[in-house]
Amino acid sequence: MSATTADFKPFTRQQMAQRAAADIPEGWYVNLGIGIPTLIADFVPLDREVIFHSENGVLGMGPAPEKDKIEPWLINAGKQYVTMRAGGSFCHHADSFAMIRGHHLDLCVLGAFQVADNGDIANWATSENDTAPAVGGAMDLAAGAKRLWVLMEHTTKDGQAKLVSKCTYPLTAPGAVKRVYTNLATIDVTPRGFVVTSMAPGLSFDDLQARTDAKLHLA
Amino acid sequence: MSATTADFKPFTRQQMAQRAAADIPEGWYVNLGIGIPTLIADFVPLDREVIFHSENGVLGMGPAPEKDKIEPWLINAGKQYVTMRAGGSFCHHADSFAMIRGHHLDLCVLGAFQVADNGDIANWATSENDTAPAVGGAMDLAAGAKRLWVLMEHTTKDGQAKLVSKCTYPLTAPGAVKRVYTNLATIDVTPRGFVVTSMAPGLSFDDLQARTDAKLHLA
Amino acid sequence: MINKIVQTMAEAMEGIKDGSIVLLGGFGAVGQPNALIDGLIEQGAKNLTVACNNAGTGRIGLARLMDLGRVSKIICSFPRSSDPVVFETLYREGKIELEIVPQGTLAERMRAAGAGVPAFFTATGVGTKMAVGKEHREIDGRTYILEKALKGDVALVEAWEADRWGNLTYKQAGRNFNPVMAMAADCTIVQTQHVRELGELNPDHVVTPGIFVDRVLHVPYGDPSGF
Amino acid sequence: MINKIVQTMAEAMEGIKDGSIVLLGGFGAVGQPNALIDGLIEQGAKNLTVACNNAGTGRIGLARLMDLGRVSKIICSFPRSSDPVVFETLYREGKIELEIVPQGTLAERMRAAGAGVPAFFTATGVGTKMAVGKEHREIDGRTYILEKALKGDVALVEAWEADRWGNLTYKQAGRNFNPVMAMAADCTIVQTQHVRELGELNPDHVVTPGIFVDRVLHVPYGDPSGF
Repeated sequence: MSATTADFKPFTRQQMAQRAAADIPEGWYVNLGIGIPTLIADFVPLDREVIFHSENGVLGMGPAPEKDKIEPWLINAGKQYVTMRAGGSFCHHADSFAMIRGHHLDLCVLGAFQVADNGDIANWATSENDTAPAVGGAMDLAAGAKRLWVLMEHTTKDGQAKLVSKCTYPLTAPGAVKRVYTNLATIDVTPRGFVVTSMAPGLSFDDLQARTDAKLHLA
Repeated sequence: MSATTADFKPFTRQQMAQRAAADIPEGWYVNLGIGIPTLIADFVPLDREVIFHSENGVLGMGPAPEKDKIEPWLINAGKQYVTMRAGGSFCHHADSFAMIRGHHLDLCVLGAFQVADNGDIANWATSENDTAPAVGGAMDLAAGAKRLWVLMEHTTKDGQAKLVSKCTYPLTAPGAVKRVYTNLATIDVTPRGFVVTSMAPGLSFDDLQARTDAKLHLA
Repeated sequence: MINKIVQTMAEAMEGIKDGSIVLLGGFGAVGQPNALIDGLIEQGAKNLTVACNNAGTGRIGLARLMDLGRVSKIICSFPRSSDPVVFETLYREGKIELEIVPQGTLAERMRAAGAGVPAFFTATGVGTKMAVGKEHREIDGRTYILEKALKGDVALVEAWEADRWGNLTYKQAGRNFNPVMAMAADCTIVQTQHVRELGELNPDHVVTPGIFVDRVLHVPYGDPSGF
Repeated sequence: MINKIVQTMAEAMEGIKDGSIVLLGGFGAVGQPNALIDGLIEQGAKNLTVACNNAGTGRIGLARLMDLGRVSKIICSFPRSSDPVVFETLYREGKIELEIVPQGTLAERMRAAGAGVPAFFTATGVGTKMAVGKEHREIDGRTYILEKALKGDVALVEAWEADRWGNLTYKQAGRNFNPVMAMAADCTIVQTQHVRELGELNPDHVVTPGIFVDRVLHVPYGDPSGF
């Protein structure tokens, strides 16, 4: 990303995750996508009970296990070892996706390649001609969760906007995203389009707009 | 039924059930409808392992309990107390009907008002204008089981044929019945129509045909 | 701290609106949420659509709710349960609407609602009165009809054990429609024989995970054969 | 006496035909029937269609089966598992057909096959490449696509416990696709860590009832992290 326009401090990945975590109330059922979204769990204190779901039939995940306490049969959808909180439960894949597709999850947080200001999300393939794209559970989550948030860098490594007026990559779901947390801002997706609710310290609205393809609005 | 034509001994209900029971091989998963079909279980010896299913999520039922050994939570679809064999299991209604509708039951035996020689069965309502007919699981069983047998009296109490060329009562399922056990005969439903495979002692084929609306064939 | 366990019937019943679709668990007297049905009678919501396997027995429970004129429609597979006197009188007098649904289709329609499936094809009912007016389609050589999901505003469920997250187990044939209805309603209210500490239920043995449950009331009523 | 427990891998694999649709349980290395996959490699059936969440890892198991040219088509949600070298090579060379299915649709299509539902509507994939060529329908204000049941000729499943009637339990996340695949195939073959006496499994805790199981082989392999 070009840093010519201003002297500001982008949020780190941990800060992005922390900000999203702060917005999750107790009692929500939440699925965290592979990658940065997974970090969110680290910033939800255990005494604020948020129930984390994983596609592979795990409900009520706790933090990663200590190395000597790994349960070999206890992994999440990212194939990482996890722990189970008191109150957790296991189910099979059809039941697990019934939770997702039946609108029982309060929230899903995914990474994305692009988000459009009508809520479209593209996060599974970077070309119409991708030879063997891997969709996993992303389409189920995007179409099924009550709310979809995206956690991603504001632009690509070479400075291309990821918040766009129209996705150029193949869609994961149309009109699904409700909020985006980036390293530069928090942005709600509303009937008006993208509405900026907070920005990285030192960043101006114009700076943010310059890094964004779609038109931004102030809250 | 008129008994003027011959000197013969109709099968008792117990004998009807016994004949059907004798035709059930070990290892079959079987649902027995409410009424006479339920008697079949009494004639399958416990050492010939037949696994009985009930719509309310019970698989692997054993005989009725002794009075002082009733489990109040353990009933069958007829709301009778039952026992559980070693190897039995419980499931919920959607899973129980997945067994039925997904063609996992080897056999269902139902009672019926009428069976036609194309395999149509009518067993849930006696008039098109029945005010509040009760279907229960009959349509699921008739459409879903791998085989449907019927156990019923050969005629109504006032001598009307129940084995007909066309059902006049509302159907439970078209073309579903494979075999009928009556108090007079055992009859297979084949592409040729009704084929008689055995008759009550002393009964002639003509006697049987006289009590049957549809044309009968000999095996 | 998440705590779905409510202390009073009034809390359990709070907010049930007139005109709601109410899913009632149980099969026969087993797994039937009798206390919650009495609570609903007390609560007062009317013009209800009730989905239940039967249409009430005698003059208590669901039959009483109907007798009080609070049920405008019943969706069930078997209205001829033992002693269905209240239903039959109301039905004869045209005071209650009846939708008969094959038992497996009833279960599958609710499971579909819970799983985000708005409609599905089934062979059950093809060639019968149940298929009249429904979309027919031949798939791989067999004819099927299209059935729609049945979603509840409220489900009343009976469980054997529950914890404060709403995880449930059932006892034997008491499971029946309960887990299916729990996942099919916007607000699932449970009466449970036993309350367990969080973590007491084995995660491999939970049948209804708490995600499908909103409120839990402890009703240690004992033996269903008394009903 | 019913005894679904077989003594040898050859018995477990008997009769699997060329051209079969094979459902492979497991998610990552957990709950994956590794011994049965090796048995299938040995058995020799070819021109297989394999449904599995992933498309094989490294050069063992499913990857080896593909490497031997025995898989003509793979149906999966995530062909980019760790080290999918065999799949990617075959796919680039046009030697294997790929059907990408969203993970939940994959699970639901198999559950549908097991439950006698030939097709169902779903919102997953609407507005994406997955919906191209599929029937669209608006139901109660939302657009859905029609998906068809996915039935297997054979399912290979891993269980934690099994008895001679074929009742199964699973351990933790080892459950995953296994119970769904068990109900979706004509012939379900299980490898189990533990064999239990009939009656040892609590009827309330059985996850896959024996009605969905055809053959059980005792393979006490231990810890999946070794794979």
